[in-house]
Amino acid sequence: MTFFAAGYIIVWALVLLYTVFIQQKQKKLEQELSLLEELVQSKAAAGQDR
Amino acid sequence: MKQGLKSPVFLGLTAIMLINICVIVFYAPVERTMGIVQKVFYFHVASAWVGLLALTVVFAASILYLWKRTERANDLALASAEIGTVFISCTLLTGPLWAYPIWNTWWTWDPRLTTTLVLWFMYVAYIALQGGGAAEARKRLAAVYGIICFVNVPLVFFSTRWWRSIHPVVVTGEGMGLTSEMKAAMFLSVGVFSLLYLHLLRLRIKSLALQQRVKGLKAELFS
Amino acid sequence: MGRFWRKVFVIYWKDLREEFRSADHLLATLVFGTMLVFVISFALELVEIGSAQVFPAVLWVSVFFMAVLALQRSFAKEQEDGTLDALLLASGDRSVLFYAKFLSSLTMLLLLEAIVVPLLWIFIEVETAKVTFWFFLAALLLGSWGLAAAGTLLNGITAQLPGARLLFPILTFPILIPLLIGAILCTQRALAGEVAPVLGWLYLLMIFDLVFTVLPLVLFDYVLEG
Amino acid sequence: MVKDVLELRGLQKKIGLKQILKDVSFQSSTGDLVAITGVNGAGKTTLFRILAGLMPKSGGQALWNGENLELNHCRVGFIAHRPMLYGSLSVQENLAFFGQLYETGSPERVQELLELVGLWLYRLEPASVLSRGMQQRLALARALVGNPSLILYDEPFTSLDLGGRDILRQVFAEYRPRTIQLVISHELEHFQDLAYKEIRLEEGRAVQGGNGRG
Repeated sequence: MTFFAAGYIIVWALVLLYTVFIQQKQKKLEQELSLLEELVQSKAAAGQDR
Repeated sequence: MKQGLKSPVFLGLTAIMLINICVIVFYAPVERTMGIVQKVFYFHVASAWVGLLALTVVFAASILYLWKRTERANDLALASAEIGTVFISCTLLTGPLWAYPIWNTWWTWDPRLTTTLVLWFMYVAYIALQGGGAAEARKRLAAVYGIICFVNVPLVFFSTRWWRSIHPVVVTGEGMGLTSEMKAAMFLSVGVFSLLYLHLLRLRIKSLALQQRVKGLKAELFS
Repeated sequence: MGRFWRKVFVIYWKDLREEFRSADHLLATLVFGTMLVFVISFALELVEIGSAQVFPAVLWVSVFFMAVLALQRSFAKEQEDGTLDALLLASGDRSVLFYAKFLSSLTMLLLLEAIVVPLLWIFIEVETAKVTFWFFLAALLLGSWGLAAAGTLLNGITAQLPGARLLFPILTFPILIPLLIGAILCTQRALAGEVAPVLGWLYLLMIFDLVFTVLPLVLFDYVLEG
Repeated sequence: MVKDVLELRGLQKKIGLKQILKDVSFQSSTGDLVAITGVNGAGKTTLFRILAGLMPKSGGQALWNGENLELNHCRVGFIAHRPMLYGSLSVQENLAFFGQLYETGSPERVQELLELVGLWLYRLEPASVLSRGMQQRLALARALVGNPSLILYDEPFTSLDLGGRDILRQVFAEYRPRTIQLVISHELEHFQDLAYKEIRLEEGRAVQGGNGRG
């Protein structure tokens, strides 16, 4: 029974780890994206001033 | 675009996975000689199947990349390789858990085990070659390697199987006599795992595409 | 076809000349191989299993590691000198380059083996009475062939990634597993003098060699494209 | 003598996410000497690598006498930033090797070329001991040994000494009737008293520049 449980836990754990990995990447990307958007806006604002 | 834990796709998938577990635990009969441990088998086989499926997808996507040179093809190959690694790892880890109580050994150089291990090494090498970088060359070279790996798998499998056939066979996984309920449970597992694979694939490709976009924006802004 | 092989030969000959002109790499590889053979047989002697039974395994592990060192340079060197482009332009065909490099790698490998294998033979006393020599040599040749072919193809891949030297063995070893099995089994039976049961393995080696000699014809254009 | 025609139509090249060449079009034929100019990173070297067949294009057409330009389609002499020579082989061996590969390198031809670039007396020295300027001269000989019909010079003047520059200008003139010559150079004064066309790469496009007199 323990082996059975362990087997299932391993599969779940690995899949979960992978989803967490994707999630982390996603989070980082979204942060970067919002930062870039700000940058674009500030650039556009600077362009209008001129 | 809803993502993460609240998306309907994720909830649906979770529900199916739970049903799958219920089926495995309650519906599939307990194997007479091996006992309850045999139920690891359903996950073991399903993840091995996904591992092979993923490699085939890597192969197809690699050819597609060399032919069309679209970022999507490369994203597909990379995502598939990553997920394949995850599932092959599952296979490799659940295998011993099943083998130990029954064969009294954690590892045997059975052809399927050996092939799976080699497969794992090839996946890892492939991902290392992709290197997470955006360099054009890496994608092209990884695609070539993906094709080489796929061509190599039958050679590995035949050679390991053949090697075992001239040595005394210590243990075999054959002839475990599946009842129809077991078969049904197994097919369900395989189906559910394939769905899980597709879902993860979609997520990862989206993420990779976003990564491309961020890189593109950066290139535009900082140039 | 004649032109193709003439060009292959011209590059092959240039490679050999270059390799012998500055023999330091060749020598270093040879010393490495010798040391490898020495260290492994000595380690086995220490735990008292220095019998002829381990000979095939030790032989091929040594050859594999030696091959990694010997093959690592075939394309990397052209890349360093920047001569790869000139070579491509002059030969006008990427596959020419593969076959030239494959042949020069194979030659180097066989030369190194000609020294290292007898050494190992002495270190691990092999009973020569029963040995089927032609089979032993056939296994050695076919094994080296496959190593050189697959190694050259994969070195073409890794040479284009500067700073990724370590990738070469990582990419190569999984691919070489069928070759390892076949070569070791053939060598083992050749030493025991009963080659009939493993004749099939010789064919498997041939198939492996064939696959990795023909596959580059399709794939090598993509490898050297950038 | 048949004239060869090189024609680019809307040539594009994307490396990673960067669109290096957006729409490069020009035409030139045997007898042309074309100076390619443009700021750093304008894609001049990339253009050359595509013309040499070393790198695939991403879009558009590059035609040699109406057919797609590939690695072995026309004989290309290429002088790149690096001399592309084998350090351990002698000057003569280097040239003879490439000559054999091109199947045009008779000993007389090798001697003739080495005399042209002024390296005949150095023929037994390994290429690695030569100075940068001399290596560049040898690279020039290497580019010519295949009897090219298209010669690509990537910044050929930079590492050459004065004598080398004179040789280069002599080569420009001598090979003119048989070849199309494209030269990347920042300093147009090197082309004084040569008839040439100028093509400027600007933001991934080819712009016709002024014509040199001659």
